[in-house]
Amino acid sequence: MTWLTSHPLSILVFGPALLGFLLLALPHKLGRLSRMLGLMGALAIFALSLAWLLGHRGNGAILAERAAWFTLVGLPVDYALSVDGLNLWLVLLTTFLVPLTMLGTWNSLKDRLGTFAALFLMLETGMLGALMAQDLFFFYLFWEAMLIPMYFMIGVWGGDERRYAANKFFLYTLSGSLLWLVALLYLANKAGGFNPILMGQAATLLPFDVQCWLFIAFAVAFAIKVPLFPLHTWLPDAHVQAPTAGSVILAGVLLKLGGYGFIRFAIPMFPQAALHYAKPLAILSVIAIVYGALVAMVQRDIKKLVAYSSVSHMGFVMLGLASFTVIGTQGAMLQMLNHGISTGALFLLVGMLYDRAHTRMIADFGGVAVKMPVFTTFFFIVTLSSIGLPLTNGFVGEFWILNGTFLSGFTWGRLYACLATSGVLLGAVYMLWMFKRVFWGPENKDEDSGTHHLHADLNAREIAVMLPIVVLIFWMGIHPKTFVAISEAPVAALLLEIKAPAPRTFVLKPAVHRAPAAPAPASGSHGHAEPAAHEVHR
Amino acid sequence: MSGMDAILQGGLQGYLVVALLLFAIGLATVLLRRTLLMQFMGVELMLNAANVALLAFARFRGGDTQAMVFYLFIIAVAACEAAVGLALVIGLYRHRDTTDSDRAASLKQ
Amino acid sequence: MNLTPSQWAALLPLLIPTLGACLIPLMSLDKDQASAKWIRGAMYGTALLAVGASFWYLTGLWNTGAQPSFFQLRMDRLAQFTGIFVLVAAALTILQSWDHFHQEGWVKGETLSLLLFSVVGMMLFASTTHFAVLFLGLELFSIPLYALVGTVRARAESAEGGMKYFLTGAVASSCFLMGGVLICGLGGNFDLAAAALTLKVQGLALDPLVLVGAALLLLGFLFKVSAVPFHQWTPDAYEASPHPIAGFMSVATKGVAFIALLRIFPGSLAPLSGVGVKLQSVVAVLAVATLVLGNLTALVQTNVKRMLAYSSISHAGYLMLAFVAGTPAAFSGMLYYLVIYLAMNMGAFGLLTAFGLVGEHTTFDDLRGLGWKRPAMGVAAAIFMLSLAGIPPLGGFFGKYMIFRELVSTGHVGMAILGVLASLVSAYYYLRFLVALFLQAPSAEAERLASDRPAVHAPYAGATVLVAAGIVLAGGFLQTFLADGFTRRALVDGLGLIR
Amino acid sequence: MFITFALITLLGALAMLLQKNVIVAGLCMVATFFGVAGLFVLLGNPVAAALQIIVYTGAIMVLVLFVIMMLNSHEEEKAESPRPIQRWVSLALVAALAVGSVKLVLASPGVKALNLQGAALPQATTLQKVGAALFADHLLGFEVAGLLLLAAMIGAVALTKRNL
Amino acid sequence: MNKYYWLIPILPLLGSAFNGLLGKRAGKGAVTFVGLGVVLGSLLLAISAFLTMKGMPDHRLVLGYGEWMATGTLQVPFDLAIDPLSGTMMLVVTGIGFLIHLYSVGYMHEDEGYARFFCYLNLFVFFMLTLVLGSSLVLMFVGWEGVGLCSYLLIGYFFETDFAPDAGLKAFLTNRVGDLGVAIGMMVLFAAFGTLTVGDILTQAGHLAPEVGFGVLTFATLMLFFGATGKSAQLPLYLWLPDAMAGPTPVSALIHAATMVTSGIYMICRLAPVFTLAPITMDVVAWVGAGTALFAATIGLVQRDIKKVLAYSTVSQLGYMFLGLGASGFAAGFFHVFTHAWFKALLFLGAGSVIHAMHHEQDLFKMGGLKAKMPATFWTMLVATLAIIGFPGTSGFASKDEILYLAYLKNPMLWVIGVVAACCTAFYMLRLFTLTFLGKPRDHHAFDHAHESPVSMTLPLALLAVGTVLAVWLGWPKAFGGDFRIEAWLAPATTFGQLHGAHGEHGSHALAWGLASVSTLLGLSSAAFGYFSYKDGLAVSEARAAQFPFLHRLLLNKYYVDEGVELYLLRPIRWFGNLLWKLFDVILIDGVGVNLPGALTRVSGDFTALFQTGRVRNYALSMALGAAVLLYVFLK
Repeated sequence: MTWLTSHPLSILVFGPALLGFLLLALPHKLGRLSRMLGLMGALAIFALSLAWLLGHRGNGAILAERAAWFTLVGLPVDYALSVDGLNLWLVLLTTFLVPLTMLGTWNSLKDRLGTFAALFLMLETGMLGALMAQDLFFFYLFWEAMLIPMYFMIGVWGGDERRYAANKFFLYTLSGSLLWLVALLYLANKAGGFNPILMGQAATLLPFDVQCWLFIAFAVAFAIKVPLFPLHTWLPDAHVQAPTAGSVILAGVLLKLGGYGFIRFAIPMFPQAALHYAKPLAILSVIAIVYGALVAMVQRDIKKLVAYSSVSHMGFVMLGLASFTVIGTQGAMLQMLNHGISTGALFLLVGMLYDRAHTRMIADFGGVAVKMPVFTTFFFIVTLSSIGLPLTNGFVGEFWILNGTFLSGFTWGRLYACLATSGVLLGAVYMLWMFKRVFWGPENKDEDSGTHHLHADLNAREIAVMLPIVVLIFWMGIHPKTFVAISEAPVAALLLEIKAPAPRTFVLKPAVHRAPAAPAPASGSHGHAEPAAHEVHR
Repeated sequence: MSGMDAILQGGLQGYLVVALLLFAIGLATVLLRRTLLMQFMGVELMLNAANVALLAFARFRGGDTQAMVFYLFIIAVAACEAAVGLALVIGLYRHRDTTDSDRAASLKQ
Repeated sequence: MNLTPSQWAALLPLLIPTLGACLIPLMSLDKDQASAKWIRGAMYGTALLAVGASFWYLTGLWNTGAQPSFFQLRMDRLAQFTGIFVLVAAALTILQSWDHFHQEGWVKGETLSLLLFSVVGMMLFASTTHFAVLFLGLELFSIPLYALVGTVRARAESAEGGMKYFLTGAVASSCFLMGGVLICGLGGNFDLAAAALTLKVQGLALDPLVLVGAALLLLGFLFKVSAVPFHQWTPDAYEASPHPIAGFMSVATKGVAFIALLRIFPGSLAPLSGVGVKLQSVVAVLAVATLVLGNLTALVQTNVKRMLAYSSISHAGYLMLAFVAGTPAAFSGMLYYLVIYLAMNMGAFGLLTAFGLVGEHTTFDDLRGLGWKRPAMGVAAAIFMLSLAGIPPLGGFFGKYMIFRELVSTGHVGMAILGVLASLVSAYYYLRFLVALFLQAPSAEAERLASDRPAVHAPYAGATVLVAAGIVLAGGFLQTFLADGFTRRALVDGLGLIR
Repeated sequence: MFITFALITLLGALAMLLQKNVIVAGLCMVATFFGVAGLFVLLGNPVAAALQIIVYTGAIMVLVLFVIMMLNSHEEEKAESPRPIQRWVSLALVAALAVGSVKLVLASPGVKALNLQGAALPQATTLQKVGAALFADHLLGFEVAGLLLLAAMIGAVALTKRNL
Repeated sequence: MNKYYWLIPILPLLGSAFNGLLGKRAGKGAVTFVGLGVVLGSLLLAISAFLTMKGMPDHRLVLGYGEWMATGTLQVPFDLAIDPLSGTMMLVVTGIGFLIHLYSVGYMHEDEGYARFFCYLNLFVFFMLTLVLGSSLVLMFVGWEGVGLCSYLLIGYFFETDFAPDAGLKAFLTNRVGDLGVAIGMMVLFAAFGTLTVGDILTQAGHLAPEVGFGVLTFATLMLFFGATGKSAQLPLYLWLPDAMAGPTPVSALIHAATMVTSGIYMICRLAPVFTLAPITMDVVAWVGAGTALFAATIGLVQRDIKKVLAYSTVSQLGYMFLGLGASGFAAGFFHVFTHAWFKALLFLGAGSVIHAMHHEQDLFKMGGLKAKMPATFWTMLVATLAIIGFPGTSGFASKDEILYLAYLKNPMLWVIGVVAACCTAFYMLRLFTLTFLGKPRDHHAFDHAHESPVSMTLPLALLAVGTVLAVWLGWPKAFGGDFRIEAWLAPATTFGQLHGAHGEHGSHALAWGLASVSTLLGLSSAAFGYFSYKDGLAVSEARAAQFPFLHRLLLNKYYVDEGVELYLLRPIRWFGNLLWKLFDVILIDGVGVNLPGALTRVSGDFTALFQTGRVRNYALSMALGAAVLLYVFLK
């Protein structure tokens, strides 16, 4: 018992997988029971993560576990897990999305429910482990282990092209990470282990071009996951073919691991190379933003449209990271959460629509708003979040990223920020155009149309799934501090440590009297619901 | 004694050359003939070549009894190979009614 | 002649299976084996008992740390490791063949006897540096295997495969013999280690005939590990043979050949430093060829057994990379890889038996949907295939990891990259196995056939599959125990390569 | 003498290689074995020569011929398959091997030294010594050889026994 | 009272939430009560806040409600700033907003989506107030985007029709194009001044400007102005506004005439000191404004849809406002916003009243003679029409004249354009008025059923008419003996401690009199021309159209701009998107980059499989070749 209480992170990480194996052992007939048990387990993990992770506030790591694990061919591997400012909210996002998705797709699948729940839980272990691991070998294990459940989720429960999509997903991701493994081994040999700090130190002693190659190997592995243009083509296939739950988790968490990998490993370990390659990264990000949006615009399948919108949105994340400013990086951190919530919700909603209409073609719809007003409302709110309307979460992240990029110490930052702004416009174009065609207009009376098959609006369960998402959308949009305050210090420290160029302002010499911004009211928590009005006399 | 002389006069070189040529001819039989039994005889020839080399070395080391023992073993091995090999040939013949190895080529790709 | 206890200790592990091998044919004399159940039971029991006793004895020996010898037989830790390795493979094979031969409709005691002879030969082969004994060992394990491959008399392909294996194998043996004779003849000693030392002392290390001898010797080993271009017998022989035998061959032959190669080349012939250098370069070339060709060809197979055969070829490529790195840690990794490989491949071939695929019905289409019908087997299959593909945290990944690590640390980064690319390709065809098992529904035709056929009962094969899956999983989570406690010690104490 | 026996050996082998008729080829092979036996005599090893004739000619070749007869497979090989690349590459390889072997043997310092020192050594291979060695130093090998024969026998039986 | 001022924007938000979530169940009565109540509450609080602000020594009231998005050096608080400018705007929004809410009760009474309508309308008020009151540019941007959203929702209110969704989408997206400018402008300003709070920017603009560089400021202001062209429907982004008439008429009155579309002007006024520092931008603003005024007015000449005429009129009037701003007449521009809010809202509501009476008939050519049937509407519309054509003494006269005067001072050419546009305005307004109320009815069926609107609709008309008349009090030009008090009144906000040249020094009262006489005369004669052209029906105008067929067609089709945009902008973009998808994603990346290597691997697999011939001789040969390799390497 004491072991259990002293190893909370281990429980969070491995608990789901253990439960998953148990579910796998349950007989086939008990699928419904397994599904219920899976949901309970996921909820329990969510509750535990909230209790353990939010309970601890302070600087540095919130919780950490580190022990020597094993030494293989002379390279020690640590069993190191920790939750700190950089990953806290991603961890919570994961534990939050898993039960939510389970509930949201409760009746989407018809067969092999138990297996699906088991795989889902194993996937959760993979994701949580990858998020928490503080040893690169350990990280690598989780990183690859995630592929397996996802592969089956796409391959078994997916659409018509599922085999192609699953294989593509698997091999695409594997190709990046295998080359990364070689780089990892190379560096581990120099450092004598997989401790990221030691490896980073060892890396700085290497010649610059070697550092660059190593960084590229890291970056490619992570960029595939993000996915950054031009390594994104697995994503539309995987998303479209995956069952709803798979798409949600793919968009909600898996993609984040790419961005997280950059901020956690690639950038701190190879600062010089990272700064050296900031420009290509930013260029690719901008291309991803615009390209993803333009391609999303012409899609005929709603899910594919959302998938390409992911490319565009994750491009913002990468742009923020490439800016190497606190604002941009914080924006990227928030944008990862935003994207997890909004795009995850979009996939959930598309899944709900698909469950009813059995089609996802935009042309098959029209006038859905008449038949499903509640659904339309939710979809619209999530759409707003996705297009970054102020007071929703999407706005804050994108605004920070753009401002951070504009301020970036690199000469190109301003241009790229301006170019990336067009992504915001194009986001509205494809989302609202799709919204118009699907939900508005005269009702599609065609016998074969999707609208024709819509009979029931959202039920209580589905509404219960969407409500927390809506709450989060506004919470993150109105009070983003909850979600990014904790990462501010680590991000700032990181940028200081890697000697990121100072932000460039237009002021040639610093102003003597920089007017202080309006100070926040003294009272601790403040939303607009609790006004602490004061008059500022100027 | 020059090299060529040594060969012609039955020096160690001579025996080794004979052994290696025998080996080559055995290999050529396996490569060029299609009849399984011929190929099989080629293998026997290759084993024999090794025998020649083995005993030639033994002679020039002053009659090495160990080599002689090894020679016995090799003969035993040759006999075993003959037994199993011929059994396989017979087995194949029963199915395919041929001993042409090129015509027993259904396993491929 | 009186044997000392130490000599007995060295001999017993071989003697016990030999006794079993001699007893079993006696039981099957002149009896209608298919109907007399108790005879069958007795034969399989005897075989298992022999293997088990030998295994039990060897593990005991391992635990005492003693390294006895009997004449040219040196039962050191590496030999003990080999023995344990081969015996486990044999035990799994015996269990699987019970079910398999039932499915095929016949049982022969000779099969078991031949298998046991082969086991003895393998143990011998990997436990000596004396060339005469080495050669005898090679033949003792090869000749029964030739017979075993051709043993399915109902199938023309079986005889064909056996014939091909025999003919190519005999050529390789002859080359091996010729090579050994040249080295021993010039070195004046039939113990390869002593011969190499003599040659070095006499300054003959770079004598062209010695080099020719070494090359031919190497050819013999490379044939057994089915390295390109000595690999072509492999798919044909595997397809021809019964599933358990194919599994046994893929695992034990390769493993023993690698261990013997390790013992002879970096071990006994170490004084011939020139040979070592040449070995590294030639193995590098052939490893690349093996990886490329094995993986590419495996990609286009429709028959699962042939796919597994080419996959085993490609795995030979990975194992050969250990010789390219040439460091003790790499060899330790190679042994570790072999252990996992044993489990993976015995498991994979065992699956075919467990799924009840008989005769030629071993294409991917025959596998469709079976994973859902037999969930435990399906999970095991996933474990094997993903491990074969080198996906962490399964055992196969750690094997590759150890070898790649040494490659990188010895500066062969290019080789390591090639290796990972090869495993990327391999992932595709391993996934195909899983695609068939889980992602494809059986065709209507197959469903109809399946309903006609009696239900598959393969309890023993199933058990072996689960055991193998357990080992693969353990390889992923107990690698310290396996790698440091087992393979490394085999190397340290047996070969003295790590000090 | 050496040249004679060497020529018998090699020419017999060549004849076997080139002979279309399998039975004739088998008989050529017998000639080769006799040549080899002669060489063994020249090497001062009559025991080996005797064994060569008894075992190879007497047992193995008879067995082969027996099988040839049994299978009626004395038909001649038909014309070479349409893709002659096998033949030409093989011939080139074998030729290279033949030429190379002569060159290598001549180039080998070890062989040269052995030839010089060995020609003077006395012959001492006797059956008695062989027997002693067989049961003293090579007990293991001897037993393994026995096992090998047993295994081969069982294997042959398993492959051919009719009522299985 | 101070501590309740946060309710000014929040009350409508709460109302919106109530109407949206519960409105349908609560019934129309509750919806009406809540929907109107919250806006009335806002109005009362706004008045109180306005008075409080007036009481402050520097006429500035900043209310802080904590941090919104703060990271790094970026601080964005939830602060509301009330100063004369925003205070006035706040009153306009809540005041006219309330009237239009009231009007909607009657107008929308039979609509099924009554609750939804009030939900959107309340939400609009919330966002508009946020836009007006937000102390920082970001908060203003919240409102900026938010009103765009509401406008989108309200234009697409009849979502089950074909055209409304398209119009809504067009409005939102065109606005978003402009928003890019605002976003970029904000980024530049933040990089320049390190803050986005308007007050701080203005304080620093003066002394930091030289360090920041005028080029930067020009760029920033140009970008902001680009945003303003989107929101305020100026060239080139005016396209959405005429289409926006697809929404219910009260929406057109509130959003697309009185409030939202003026937010561009409002923003420039807020940042007037910064804009003043960028003379190039000011020129651009003036010329774009003048151009739009003329351009839209010409289109308005021939439109048949009563709301379309008013829409183009709005675009044109907005152009006037920008012309005023560009001529450094921030007060004049804003004064026109103020007056325009009254009379244009009145015009729209009057038009709505007519449409309501005519059973949703919007074609001018089918109306006529309604004066008898709808006296209240007739008289109020008359007031508004006089105001918009600049009849001397009306509020429209006052504000337009001030703008034209300033335009003349800036560049006489601008004045000429302005006057021509004013003449067009006079013409088409009289055309509209005559065709609607005078003459004989042209559609007797509709005419017979026409009736005066209910009190809930006519009351707002009356109040607006009163407002239209009284608005003149705020800014009777100095030249005509007034004091143009709005200028002094707004000075704290528009100058913010900066000095910019007072225009009065350059001109003289004589000049002002002269210009005003000319323009008024021309305007009135155009109006007369309009009246006489249509008083006897359509014959005259048809004859004229036949005389200038090309010109008529050009104007009727709005210069073919929509078609051009579709053909030369939207279609190429879609085509480009398709190209990217098919060429890059499908062919290049997936095809060449991913599937081709895969296929090549397979093909090479097929190739290597060829070596497995099945013939054992070939196997042996391959071994022999391998042996050759081994020997070669070993002997090398």
